[in-house]
Formats: sequence, C-alpha cells, structure tokens
Amino acid sequence: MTDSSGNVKIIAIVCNWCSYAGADGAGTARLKQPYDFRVMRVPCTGRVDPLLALKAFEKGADGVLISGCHPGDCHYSEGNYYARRKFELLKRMLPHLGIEPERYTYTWVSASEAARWQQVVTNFVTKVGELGPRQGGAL
Amino acid sequence: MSDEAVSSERRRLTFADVELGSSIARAARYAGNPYLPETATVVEIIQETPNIKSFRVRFDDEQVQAGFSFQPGQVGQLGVLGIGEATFAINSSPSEKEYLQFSVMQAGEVTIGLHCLSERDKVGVRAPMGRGFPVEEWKGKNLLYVMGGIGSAALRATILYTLEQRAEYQDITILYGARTPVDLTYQYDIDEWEARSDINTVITVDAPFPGWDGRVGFVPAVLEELAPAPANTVAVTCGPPIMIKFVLQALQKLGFADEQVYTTLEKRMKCGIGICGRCNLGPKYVCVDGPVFSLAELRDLPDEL
Amino acid sequence: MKFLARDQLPTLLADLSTAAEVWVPVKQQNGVVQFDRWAPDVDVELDVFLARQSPKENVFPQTETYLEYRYLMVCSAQRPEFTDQTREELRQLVESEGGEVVAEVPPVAQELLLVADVGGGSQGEPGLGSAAGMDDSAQIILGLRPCDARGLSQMDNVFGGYGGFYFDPYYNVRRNNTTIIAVTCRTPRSTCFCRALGGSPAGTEGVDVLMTEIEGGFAVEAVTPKGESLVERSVFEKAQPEVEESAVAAKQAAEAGVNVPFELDGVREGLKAGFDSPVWHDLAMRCISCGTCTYVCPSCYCFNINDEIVEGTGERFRCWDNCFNPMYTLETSGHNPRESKHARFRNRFSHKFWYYPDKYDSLLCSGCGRCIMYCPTHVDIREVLRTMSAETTAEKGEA
Amino acid sequence: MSGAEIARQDRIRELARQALTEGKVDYFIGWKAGHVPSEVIPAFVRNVDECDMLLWNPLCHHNLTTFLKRKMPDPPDARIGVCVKGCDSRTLVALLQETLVDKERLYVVGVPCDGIIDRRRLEKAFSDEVIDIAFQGEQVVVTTRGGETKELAYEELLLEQCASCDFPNPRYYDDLAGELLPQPEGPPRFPGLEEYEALSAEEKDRVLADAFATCIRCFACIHVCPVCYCWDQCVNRSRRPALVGQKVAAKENLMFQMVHMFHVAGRCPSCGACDRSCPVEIPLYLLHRKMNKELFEMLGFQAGLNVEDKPVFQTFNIDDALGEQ
Repeated sequence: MTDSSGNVKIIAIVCNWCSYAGADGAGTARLKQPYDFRVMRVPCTGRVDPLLALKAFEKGADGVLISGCHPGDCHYSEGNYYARRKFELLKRMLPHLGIEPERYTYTWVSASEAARWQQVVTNFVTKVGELGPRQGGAL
Repeated sequence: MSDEAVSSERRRLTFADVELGSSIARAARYAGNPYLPETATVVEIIQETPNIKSFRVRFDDEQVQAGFSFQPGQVGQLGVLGIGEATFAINSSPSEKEYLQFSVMQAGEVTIGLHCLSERDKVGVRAPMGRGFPVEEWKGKNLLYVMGGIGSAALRATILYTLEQRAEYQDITILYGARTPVDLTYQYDIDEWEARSDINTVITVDAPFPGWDGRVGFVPAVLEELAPAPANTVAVTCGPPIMIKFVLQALQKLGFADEQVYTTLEKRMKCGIGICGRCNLGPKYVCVDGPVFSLAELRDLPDEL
Repeated sequence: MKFLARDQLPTLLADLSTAAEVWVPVKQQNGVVQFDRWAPDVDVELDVFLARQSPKENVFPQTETYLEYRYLMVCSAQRPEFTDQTREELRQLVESEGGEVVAEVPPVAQELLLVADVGGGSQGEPGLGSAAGMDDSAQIILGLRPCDARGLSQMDNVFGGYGGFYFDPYYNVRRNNTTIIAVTCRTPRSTCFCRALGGSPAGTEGVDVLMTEIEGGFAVEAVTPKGESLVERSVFEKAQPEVEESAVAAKQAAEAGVNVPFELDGVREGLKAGFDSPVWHDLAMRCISCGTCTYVCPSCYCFNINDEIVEGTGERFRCWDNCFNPMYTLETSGHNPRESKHARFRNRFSHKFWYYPDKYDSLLCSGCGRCIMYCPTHVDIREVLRTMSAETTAEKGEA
Repeated sequence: MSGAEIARQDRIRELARQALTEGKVDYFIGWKAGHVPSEVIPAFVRNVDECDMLLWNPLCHHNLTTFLKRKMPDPPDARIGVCVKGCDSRTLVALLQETLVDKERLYVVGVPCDGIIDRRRLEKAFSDEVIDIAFQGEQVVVTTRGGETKELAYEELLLEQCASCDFPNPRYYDDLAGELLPQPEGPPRFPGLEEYEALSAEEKDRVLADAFATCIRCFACIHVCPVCYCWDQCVNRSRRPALVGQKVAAKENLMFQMVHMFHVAGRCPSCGACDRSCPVEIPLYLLHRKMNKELFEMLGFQAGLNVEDKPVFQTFNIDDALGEQ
C-alpha cells in the first residue's frame, strides 16, 4: 500500500473488458496501489452517463475516475468513442459547477496494462488527496 | 372514544381527541400518529404461486396483537424500512388471533422487497384501514364470490368469515379462476372448500394444462354457464380489471342489479388515511371510503378507474 | 382596534422574535419576494403585492421526515448461502448490545442491507424506528395576505380529520403553534378573484391579527383569542376614531380593486356535469402538465411518501406531490388511471371545487391568482371555471 | 409596432387561415393575448374565424414547439401548424433530427424575429401590475393597473439572449411570415456568462447552492422544454434507478437540473424557455448556455442547425481530439 491521505473517497468507474481486467492484473501482480478508491464495474464506458459521476459527487465522493478500453479497442467496437464526448463535456462543465477539475478524470487502460493502472490511480488519488475532502454545498 | 361519537360530527379533531403517539393498530382513527407503523414479525411465509407469497405477521406488542380486530375486506399497509410501504388486503380471517396474513404478488419496488423477507424478519404494519364488506347486511342472502388470480386475496377474509358464520347465509358459491393451475392461490383453502358439501366451489383455469382435469374456461364465461339466480343474492367480485369488466357485464346479463354487486378497488396509495390525495375516484378516496364499493356506488362516481 | 406606527414595525418584529420565530416577506437577491426568517437586518417587503409562494411551507414543509432508522450491517446477497448465517450473527450481535433488529431490507441491487435501529424511538414512542421530532416551536407569520391565510385554513379540514377521518399530527402541531398576522391588500392585481369565492382583500378567515395599511402606519384588529393576546403588546397604540375610518376606506378601496370574474354558484355542478365533456381537451391544450400551479398554490396539499437510504441511515419522509405528476397515480401494474394530460388537468380543478367541498365542506381555493401568474403558459383558472359553469347550462338546455 | 411586425402578424393570420381552410392542419399553434393585453399566451386555433386573434409582437416568447413533443398533441395523431422564431426552429430541427416529430404531419410557419422583451425585468421596474405593453416604433409604452404610463426603449428591454442573437431567422420552415432579416456575422455568442465564469470554485459552489435551494421541483423547466421529451418516464421521478433523491434540498435540486441539462445536451439551443418558465427565477441559462458554449468550443457543434445533421452525442469522429489522459 502506498501512502495516500486515506481521508478521501474516490469512485473508479471502469469497464468490464479492459480497465477492470487491468486493475485486476495490478492486484494479481501485487503492484502497490492506493486503497482509498472503490471500483464500480460497468459493461462498457458507453453505458456511463456523466450523471453517474455527478451523483457520486453529490453523495460525497471526493474524486471520480472513469476508465475504459483504448479508443479502437472497445469490446463493443465503438462504445468508448461515444463515451469520450460525454466525458469531455462533463470535464468542461465540472469547474462551472464549483467542482475542482482535478477531482475528475477519464482515461483508457487496457487489460494488459497493470502497470499503467497502478500509475493512473496513484496519480489520481494523490492529486485528490492533496485537495482533501470536498466541502461542496451545491453538489 | 367510540367511532360514531366523532365521525357523525362535521368538525375537525384536535390533539385532545387522539391518543398521542399511538399507531392505527392501537387507536384506529384516533391514532396520535397514523403514519407510525407498528412493528411486526414475519412468522410464516407461504409460497402460493411462483410469484405470490403470503406473509403471516404477528405484532411484536402482544397487547396490540390481542386487541387487533378488523372488518373482512379492510386493508393494511405493509412496509419494509428503506424500501417503502404498499397497501394489501388483510386476508386472514377476522377471527384469527394469532397472525395477520397478507398476500403479495411480486411486481414493483415494495413487493420485490417484501419477497426477499424471510421468517423472523421485521415489517411495519399500518392497519386496519378502509371500509370492509357489509357482511352483516348480507345475512340471510345467497353469496356469490367471483374472483380471478390474485383477486382472491381481497376476498379471502370475507369468504372465511362467511363460512365461519355459515348458518347466517343461504347458498354460498365460490367461482375462482386463474391462468393456469399453478397460479391458483390458497390451494389449502380450495381443498377444504371442495370437500365441503355446503358450498358450491367452481375452480377454472383459462386454458387446458397438462395434468389438470378440472374445468377450463374464462371466469366470465363460466359464470354465465353457471347462471346463478339473482334473487336474494349478493355477488362479490375481484380480479384483474379486464376480468372484472366482463364479470360485471355477465352479472348484468344474468339480471343482477347494481346494488347486488360489490367489488374492491385498487389504486396507488401512499398515506392510506385519505390525506395524500392520489387514490380518489371523484370525491371518494379508495383508501378510506373504499376499497369496497357496490356497483351502485361506483356508477355515481366519475369513471377514472 | 389598535394602531401601529409604521416606524414601530421593526420594534414589533424584534419584540415578537423574542418569543417565536418570525417570518416575513423578504426580497431575495434575484428580486423574488419569498417568506423568510426575520432578523434585525432584514427588510420587510410589504409593497410587493404577493410573495411568490404563500407561507404554506411554514406549516406544511415541502420535505418532512416521519421516521429515521439506521443500518448496522450491509452484506452481499451475491452469496445467498451465507445470508441466513449473517442474519443470525447480526441478531446475536445486536441483541447482546441491548438493541433490536427492527427490519431487514432486501436487496435493492446486488446488496442485502440489514437494517437495525438500536433502542426505542427518540420520543419514546412504540413502533418502528424513531418518529422524527415534530417541530413544535412557536412561529409568527407577518405580512401574508388574507388569501394566503384563507388557503391555510382551507387545508385545516383535511389534516384535521374533519368528518371523522384521520388526524395529521405533523401538520397540526405546526398549525397550532403558528400565529398569522395578515396585511390587507393595497393594490390587488387583475388576477385576483378572492371576492368570487366569498373572500375579501381584508378577509379574516384563518387570520389571527389583521393589519390594514393607512396613513402613517397600520390599523390593527385582533380576530382570534390568539390575536387578542398578541395586540396587548405595548407597541400597539390605542386607535383614534380616524384610524378606524381610514381602515374602512382602505378596505373598501381594495375591495373595489378585485374583480368578480365568475359566479361560484354552478361551478361545482358544472364540473360534475361536464366531467366527460370534450371541453376539457381544449382547456388543457396549453397546459404543459408541470406542477407549478400546485406548488405556488396556498391550498394544494397533496404529498408523496418515500423511503431513502443515505450512507447507512434511512428516512421515511413526505414531500409535496401534485396531480400532474405521472407517478402520482401510476399503479404497479403499469396502469395509470389518469394517463392523459387533460385527465390530470381536470383533477386539479375538480378537486378544488367539487371533491374537496363535498368531503370537507370547504373550497380549496382562495383566489390569490398565483397559478395564473406563474403558470409557464398562463393557464387561467377563471377561464376554466367559467367554461365549466357553462357546461351545466348546456346540459340543462339539452334536458 | 413596426411595419415589418404588422406585416408578419398579417401573414401569420393569412397562412393559418389558408392551412385551416385547405384542411392541411387540424389546428394551428400561434400566440394570442392573455387575460391582460401585456400577457401573450400560446393560441390553439381550430376554426378559420379564430385566426384573427393570432398576433405577433416582441412579447411572443413561448417556444411553441413544446406542443409538438410526445403526448402533447391532442388527438395524438393531429396534423399541426406551428409558428417558430429562429431559436424555436432550432429546437424543432433538433426534434426532427431524431425523428421525434413527424414532418408529414407538420406545417411550419417561420417568423423572423427582432428580439423578445424580458417581461420579468420590465415588471420588476414597477411595483404595480403591468397590464399593457404597447409598441410604438423603437419605444415600448408600459401601462400599469394604477394607470401609470412609462415609455422605455425597446433595445434596452430585450432578453439578454436576444440582444446578441445569432439566429434571427428560422432554420426550418414551410412558409415564411415576413422578410428574412440580415444574418449576423461572426462566431456564435454566449452572453451573460462572464461574471459567473470569473468566480472561484468556492464562489460558484455557493452561488449554485443558494440558487438551487430555492428550487421547488415543479418540473416547469423540464415540461416546458421542447427537447426534453421523456414525459412520464423522466428519470428525475424514478425511484429505481434512484439517480435523483426525492427530497427537495439544494443538492438534490441541482442534480435534478443536471439530469435535464445533460439529457438535452446536443439538442438544446439555449432557447431560454426553461429560464423564463421557472417560477422562482433560478438562472438556468448559467448552466444551459454554458453547456452550449463548451460544446461549441469542444467540437464546433451547435444544436438544431440542419435537419440532416446528427446530434453530437449520437455520432463520433475517430479523430476527436479530446482531453483524456
């Protein structure tokens, strides 16, 4: 386990086919990972409504990470192509909603990229950890 | 305080009229908090059909259990914390002092929740509510029960009550139908009714079914075939809306007057005490003025079923 | 009758606020006037004719908790073979701590939630969970108009178990602890129609104290015993004879400003006779089936009851609902008795002028006109009632 | 009222009359005067002789395409004639792009528009009720119930969005009422956001929390929105999934609006109908207009321009260069 502040709640929304497998691989390989995030597995990032991320913030999450297959590698061919437009809109709207942009990110991690998963979550958790818990009154 | 003392007056109640802090099960309409469920424990669960379970529940407070009484046809709100409440007919006999029975078909949020309960689990009960069947008025008459599917749940308490008071009534006919034999509820009752010589029990299913050697046919058609005489008879019906529609037509054809036909209605309900507003049929609220209505009463109300 | 000098209003409010929470109309940042808590730095807005919403929420909050409970354990239902064992363990655990499992919540999604409330209710009441505290602190609402007050008094019957029904303790505890100080209308709007419903811009139904703006201050009348004791305060002066004269004149002027756009007689009969009339389709054409009219209405009271779970604690609460909401009547089977827009529309007016009067001997409309003003498409209740009244005549004509 | 506007009004009446006479439509939706002359409301004209009540002036703010969406037409298969301004036509185009209304049952009269008056702002300038608003050239004559009369400049009373309108002409119509107006040049404008955008995250959070604490969840914004069409199936009302809590509180209320905003992304042209319908005057444009600004900066997309276009979230480009890590 790496040191992370341990005082933040982070939701990782990952697709079943790539990123979940990648995260699983990181676990199997016993790569050091922060422990203060919770994984939510979905069939495909194409299913992820940006509102799920907002709902997480509303219910007290301090950070939301969305990860799926690399563009071109979607298990359903094109789910992540549709998804990234929505994720980008959310990314651009979050600062407007009073949520620091560092608290949200979306990325692509394939099933074989255990090391990349480790790096992605470590970076993200560290960044959110530095910001600390959210004090949001609006969302 | 007696029920009549206040209800006959057209006036508002005050805190002085109600029993503070008590639930409906304790103080009926004079409950200090009619929204407060009374804790009860599931003592037995009966799988009636693949998607209908009966729950026998017992109030945790022995005094409440012992003092609980209701009219056949009255309903109650059965609820699970975190999920919600829904209205079901109390279908155990009013003389049953050990438990209350509710039958629940798995359909929506609350009923799915209820279906996940196991024995010894706790539920919240707000009962009794609404108006039951006028069984006293029916004394000395022939009774004709016509029911389909889960509609049996709404009439079971009344059937049991009138069978217990068998001598008070003339001929009793029970016509019950379901889609398949598997969908017939209360098989234990059916066996008993069929064994009795003082009731005419007719069970039917919609279509032939492997292993079923009983009657086949839709309830309204079977009813017309039976052709019960309307004289001095009360017909009571409950079932899916489409069945009720055709049963009412059949009864009319057989010469039943609107005053002789009773049914019990279903609506979305929340408060169960006539306040929240949604279960109205014109100026009548199904939760407090019903769920039992005679066809004559329904004819006077706007058609928003 | 008493007199209150205008510059004494803050003194009065300060005095009142020592004993109760005082609510007054206040202009919000965006220019909308709403009822708000009074504090020494708050300006009372009595010039704007009506606050955006009546102070209905002070006695009937939009969201109100009935029960609270908490969950002691959450475990997965994905391995049902362990479910019974876990339940048993939880029971033993809780019982050894002197508590009691009051309910087990079945899987909503993939989880099995076990619910427990340890100990009795917070108010020591028997029953499930703890009944949330009923708010019984005293409050005074100053600056509402007589139609707002009348709206509250119209709701009293349904919540008060009128005619032998059920008594709602949550509403009544607030209502009993609320004192209403209404202010006579000065400049009624063209949308006002209180007079058509037997009300008046200086009406006293539901009012404890009525203040009428006159030169230099207010003429103050106590209407109820509650009001009598309130006007005993020293800030109120004994009224000179000309105060009463000015008050009468002010009231008359206000009365003259209120139109009588329809005859109340015949409305109920018209609604009844015209229930199946195709006219409803035309009337509902421009309705968009939102719920604005019901939420700005001083006497619409329908509500919904929900259970929600947040982070280990749950609540059963009621929140305002309205007859335009599809979920209002949708049954589990998927059948909705009021499926179409016009049926929902019809229910609102029929409830106010037919169903409610039948059951509770009172109208459910005080003629404030908010539903006309704030409807996104300005559906006009007066037009609806006029049209429906005509339905009887038409029926009679045919007969 | 200017000559052009009178000409448009005459033409609307004429086209409506024609459509009804020819039996092209079952009813025609336009605007008419409400209970006071200052109030303009949607008009549903079924008879030829009612066509003269149709009017056109800078108070005709209602986006009538709302009445085309699912469950609104009565009877459900009615053939409808409808008037659209530039912004209204974009919501109509958005509906047509997704074949949510049937082109075959529609007759569209496009109305070039010089800008709509911000009636709310105008009313706040008077403590008395505004009962008449008349237009005399560039001047607006406002009369109150108490008899007070004031002349104000039309330009200064325009809605913020109208003062910098990019689409004064309808994007889609069968017939046009009046002459087309000159098409403004330059990139699209998204007015009224600068002040809010300059705030810090904390300040924005507070502004939104305060604004949405006042929301009463009446659903006016959703039901009046022409491109928010789920009707009875709105997830905002749903308990499963419980995306939005049913309690009425600041967070739940903003979440409620987020559902609206994200679900109309790609269809919403910021027509402002939601904003104008809010009974407690929550500045919804702050969210919706900003979303459109971001969509434009992100993909150069503007909703409801051409019927043949695909809505932005129903298509993708493999080469989309976005901000993922």
